[in-house]
Amino acid sequence: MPSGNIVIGTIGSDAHMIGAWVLQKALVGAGFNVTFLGAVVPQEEFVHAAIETDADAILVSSMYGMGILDCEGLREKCIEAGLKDILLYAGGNVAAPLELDRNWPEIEKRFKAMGFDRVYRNTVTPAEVVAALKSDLRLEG
Amino acid sequence: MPSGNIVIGTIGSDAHMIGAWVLQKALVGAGFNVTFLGAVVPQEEFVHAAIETDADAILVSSMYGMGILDCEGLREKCIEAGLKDILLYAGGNVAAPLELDRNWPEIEKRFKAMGFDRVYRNTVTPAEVVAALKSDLRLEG
Amino acid sequence: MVTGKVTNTRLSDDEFFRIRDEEVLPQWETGKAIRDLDECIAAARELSEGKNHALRFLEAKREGRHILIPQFGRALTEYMIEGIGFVESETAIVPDGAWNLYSDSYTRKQEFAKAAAGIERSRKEGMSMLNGWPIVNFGVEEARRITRASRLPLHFVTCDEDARLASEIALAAGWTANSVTSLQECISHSKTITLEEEIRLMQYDARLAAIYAEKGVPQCPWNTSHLTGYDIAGYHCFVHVTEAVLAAEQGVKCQFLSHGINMNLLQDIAMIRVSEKLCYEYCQRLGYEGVEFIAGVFPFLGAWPPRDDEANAMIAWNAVIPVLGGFPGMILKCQDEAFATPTKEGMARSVRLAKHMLTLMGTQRLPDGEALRTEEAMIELEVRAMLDRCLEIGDGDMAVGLCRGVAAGWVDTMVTPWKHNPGKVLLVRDAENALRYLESGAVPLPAEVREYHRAKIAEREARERRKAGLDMVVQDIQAFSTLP
Amino acid sequence: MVTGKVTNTRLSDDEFFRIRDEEVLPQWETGKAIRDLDECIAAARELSEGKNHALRFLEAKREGRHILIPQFGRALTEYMIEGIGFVESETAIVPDGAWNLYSDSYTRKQEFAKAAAGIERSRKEGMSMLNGWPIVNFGVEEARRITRASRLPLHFVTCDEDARLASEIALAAGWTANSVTSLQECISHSKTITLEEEIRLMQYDARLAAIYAEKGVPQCPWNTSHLTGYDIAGYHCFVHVTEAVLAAEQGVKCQFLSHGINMNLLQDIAMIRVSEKLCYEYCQRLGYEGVEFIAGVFPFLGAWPPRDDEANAMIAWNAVIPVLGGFPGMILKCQDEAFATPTKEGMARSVRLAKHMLTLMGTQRLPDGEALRTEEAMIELEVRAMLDRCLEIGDGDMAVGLCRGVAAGWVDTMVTPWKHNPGKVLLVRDAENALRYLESGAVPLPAEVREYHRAKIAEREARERRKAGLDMVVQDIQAFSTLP
Ligand code: B12
Ligand code: B12
Repeated sequence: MPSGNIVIGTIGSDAHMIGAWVLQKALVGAGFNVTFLGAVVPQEEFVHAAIETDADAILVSSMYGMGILDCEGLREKCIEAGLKDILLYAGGNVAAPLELDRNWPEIEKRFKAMGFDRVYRNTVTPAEVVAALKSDLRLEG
Repeated sequence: MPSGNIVIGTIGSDAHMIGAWVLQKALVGAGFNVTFLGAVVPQEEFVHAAIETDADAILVSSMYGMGILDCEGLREKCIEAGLKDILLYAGGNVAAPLELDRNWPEIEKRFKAMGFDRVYRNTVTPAEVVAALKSDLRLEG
Repeated sequence: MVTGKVTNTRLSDDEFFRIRDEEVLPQWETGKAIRDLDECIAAARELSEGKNHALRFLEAKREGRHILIPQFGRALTEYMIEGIGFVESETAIVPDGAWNLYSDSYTRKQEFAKAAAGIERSRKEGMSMLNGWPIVNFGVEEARRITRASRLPLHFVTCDEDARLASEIALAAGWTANSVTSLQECISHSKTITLEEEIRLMQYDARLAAIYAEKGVPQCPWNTSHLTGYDIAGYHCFVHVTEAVLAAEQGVKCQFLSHGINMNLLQDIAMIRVSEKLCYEYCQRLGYEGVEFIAGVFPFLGAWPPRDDEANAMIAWNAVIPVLGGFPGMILKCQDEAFATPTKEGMARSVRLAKHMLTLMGTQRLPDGEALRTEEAMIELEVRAMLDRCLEIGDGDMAVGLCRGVAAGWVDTMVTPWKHNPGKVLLVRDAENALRYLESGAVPLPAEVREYHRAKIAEREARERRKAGLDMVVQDIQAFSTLP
Repeated sequence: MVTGKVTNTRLSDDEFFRIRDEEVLPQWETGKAIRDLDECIAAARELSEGKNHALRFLEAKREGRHILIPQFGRALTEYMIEGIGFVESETAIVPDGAWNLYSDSYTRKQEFAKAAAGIERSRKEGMSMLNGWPIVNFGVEEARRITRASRLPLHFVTCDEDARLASEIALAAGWTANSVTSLQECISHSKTITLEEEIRLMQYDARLAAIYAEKGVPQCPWNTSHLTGYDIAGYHCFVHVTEAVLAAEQGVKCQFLSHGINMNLLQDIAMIRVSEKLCYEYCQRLGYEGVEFIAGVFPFLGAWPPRDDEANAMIAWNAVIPVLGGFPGMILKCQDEAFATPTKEGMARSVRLAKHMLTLMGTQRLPDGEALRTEEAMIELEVRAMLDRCLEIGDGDMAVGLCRGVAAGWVDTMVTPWKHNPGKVLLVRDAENALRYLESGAVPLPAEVREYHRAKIAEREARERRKAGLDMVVQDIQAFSTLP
């Protein structure tokens, strides 16, 4: 049974927190229990919060363009901590150079390879994120 | 010996006269004798003015996009009137659709085929036109 | 020479229908299909349902909203339908938009045989070889296809001299705005026609619009001052007011004032305010009650820069002025302006840019203040002087006065192909880019106004340490199209 | 908890050099190369010849011109040189331009090892995997290569908390503007650092700039209020004035005020005028003579639209405000803003667009008037209340007062990652898109100001027929980035 508990924050040295803040409001509005970690969140803190709250999913925001560097190894840390099956989403402006941002299939490939379940551009709407979570967690719409 | 006499005007039903007016000022400034016919000038009027003034060149402005249609037959009329070798320049916005304007080699080809010596886009400067005239007429710079 | 035969008098039904049958409909074979005016009006009522220019604009004015007005014109109906559909689906222009649809220049000069050849040629070449849609050659049924293809009110851009048959076809197709112009057309597009004859032709267009409106299809013809693109603010206003009065006499109750602007925020806003105010005032004074005016901004009609980035700046600045001025109508040019008639892609991009300006600017307005009031006062003095002189020498008849004013040489502007224009006026920009009289010829400028213009030019001369003269005039003509 | 140990006092040379040797230079191995400060200053003098930020901006201010400031930052020096060269040759930015060059966020947080990995990774991937240029890892000689590659003054964008080593390298390379910030950095980029510590770090940067200037290399550090992108006008001004005073105490004589704007013409212009005025006034009042301020506009720091056309509108509107306000500095974002760090092509396009806005607008200014004066008066009342309270509870010491103000909860703004921010403030836009306090927490707003904000919000509520609340706040955050 999914708990409906979600951990959300902005990873690495990234200080952008408005997107995650907006998302958090939308998720709460949709009935999830959200632990909001703010910005500049190390991988360890995500994992720790997920354990503490028995979370179904970790939503990693990365806005400042170094998301690929910051997200590497997170799935491994989750596995080590016994969160093998936890959902991992990433979203935001994950790539610093435009050439990579324009090459979205490549970004998807890389995040999948890192063990993320989904990765979103910053044009995603909170409603789409809610829908994806509900579907992945088999919660009714 | 070239006379340095130039006829200039806007051809066809075309009412744009500012470009030709500006050009006329530049040509006068450069020492040419200019007969300025204004706008909405039929082919016949160009030929007639060229004969009257013993002109070296006819400068046809066409701004409104139908220059190809309006210029067809002008060289033939010149030849009939005994102005076989008169220089013919065209310039302005000669093509109504952007696809043709972007395909400048095609426009050049068509104007050459119509018997024009040169054709210019509207980004040409009056100085460039003066230089071309002087060179074609072998007047010193 | 002014014959005095053309006066500001409403066409009687008899005259109107005589002209219609003898002069207008026979111009081209497509005139036949619209012989029955009542039938046309009935069809127009249905076709324009939900997309009436007058109703849409009056509502926008009441509610302080802006209407975006892209332009389009290609040789073939298919291209028209495709382009209109593209812009309406690729942008958020519906419902707060309208179309400015123009015909080619052969049609504008009644050279329908040439237009026919252009249609053929376009088919053969597989692209538009005409600079607009030949409405007369295609006729009313094709025009109705266009009406049906759009969800917006349609305006038919006037012809150069004689727009009557084209107007008839457009209105019969459910387009709800033709043009009521006179001096505008002479200055912009004509070479030899007399102003009297132009006024006579225009009176027909105006009366036609009024008849449609009287019979239940509200019309909002355009009263424009696009002119040469290089005309002083006062001249723009003067043209609008004279045309407003002439159209009002024919019974036109709603007019869209499409102002060509000069790109100076303050002067343009002042110009449009004065123009709108005096349109109301002179109509009222001359006994035309209940005429409504809707102010609009036509993007700079002088030379545009030949690169997207600079054109984007033009589009944006052209949007700032109507928003800060609070004027409902925002006509749009696009990035293609310097090169060729607008593509559908270009118009869509321009609509998006302008629409986002609306989002950003919301209901921000230029606040009132001393500087704006001075500029308005100066323009108003100039325009009143001209209008009153018109009425005086026309013995109260605006049409007669206007014709006499041109003949006498004091109604004057710069660089036009029209040979009856006196051509003694020269304009330059001042230190703030506002347009000023360098030479005012015989224009009856009040001394105060003349002094004001002179002082403003002196400011620029001081700043640039050079004298204003013909060189500066020519440079200014290309001021916004020259790339650095 | 405020320790009171950090006060607004100039660092003595002893302290400065102690910190330099013990704390700053050892941060990374590239610190070694700049050990001899006099040598660095001598080199900077030569390298910055003809492209000094302070001199260029003071001249522009005097002459009423605008300086365009594009931004750029990529992982490798080659990319930097290529990008700078591209923009300088493809546009007319020389000579009236300057560069805003930023480092990556690892560098900004002293994570130099991560930055080193990012450099490697970028080389391997053949593209920039860092969001800026890691100035500390590359060191002074590489920075000098960049100086030589540009014909414009260079500004080094601050680091998140500790910019000291990066500043040292930038100034030693002949870049002539670092940053003098404090609350700005906490609000924008920090999570846990205390304001006292941030002020302590900043004092070093300010003193460093002052030393360069005192030794003949004029400096114009940036005093910025970029903040979260969603902050009220008064808070922007307050940040500027506090930072102005703190930097002045360290001997900084010329400051560039980079104002984050909210996109309301009147409010932004009012904000910047009040900010500049109070920077002068409080510096004077507190005994700092002869400090010069140059006002600049930083483009909207909230969410941008993810499409070129709408981004073009943003760029244009961001240019309108400094021109109409008469502010010399025009920082630029570009069409890439919503997606990724600016490409060189994007920056060039943006420069061209902005440059053409300058051509079009010339010296047009927003005329003075009632509405502008009211807005200014309201902002001024708010900011004075805060500044005076600061000085009061700091016993005349702005640093102490500022720290106590934050701790006491009345220095406050919205949505920041900084955990010491009280976070009781909520902002919404009014009917004209100006930002207003929906909740003002403990901010010491004069009653009049509070009432004004409330009335303005009520106007919007009436117009939209709905109550302002958290939903509206969240919507407003995305107001300019949502495509229709
Ligand atoms: C506001 C802003 C700031 C503010 C941040 C305030 C704060 N503390 O939060 C300030 C001014 C301080 C700032 C600073 C910087 N910024 Co900034 N910033 C922006 C800006 C303009 C808007 C971001 C924003 O608030 N959007 C509004 C929110 C509501 O939307 P959002 O963040 O996109 O989030 C939505 C979606 O992305 C999605 N989403 C977000 N996270 C997640 C996660 C998951 C799992 C899912 C499913 C969805 C999702 O849902 C959210 C809600 O709808 C963007 C550009 C833009 N997008 O317009 C640049 C931008 C993000 N910043 C950028 C950069 C580089 C910086 C700086 C390094 C400075 C610089 N060089 O310019 C510093 C960062 C310092 C640091 N240590 O992080 C770059 C990043 C480039 C890149 N990705 O390659 C951007 C894209 C600008 C640019 N083009 O250069 N910035
Ligand atoms: C001003 C203007 C007008 C004014 C004209 C005033 C007048 N009577 O002269 C007004 C507003 C009246 C007008 C009307 C129309 N216009 Co107009 N107009 C322009 C505009 C904005 C500027 C032209 C201008 O004055 N430039 C300044 C002068 C100094 O430059 P220039 O004309 O380019 O001339 C220089 C060069 O081209 C060159 N040159 C010119 N002729 C020649 C000849 C030779 C031999 C050589 C060597 C060089 C040369 O040297 C000149 C001096 O440097 C252009 C768009 C633009 N370019 O920005 C559209 C434009 C020319 N107009 C256009 C159109 C279609 C029209 C109309 C049909 C209305 C409409 N549908 O919009 C009517 C025409 C009616 C008619 N019968 O002709 C189109 C033409 C499209 C095309 N070519 O496919 C343009 C390009 C706008 C557009 N993109 O739709 N227009």
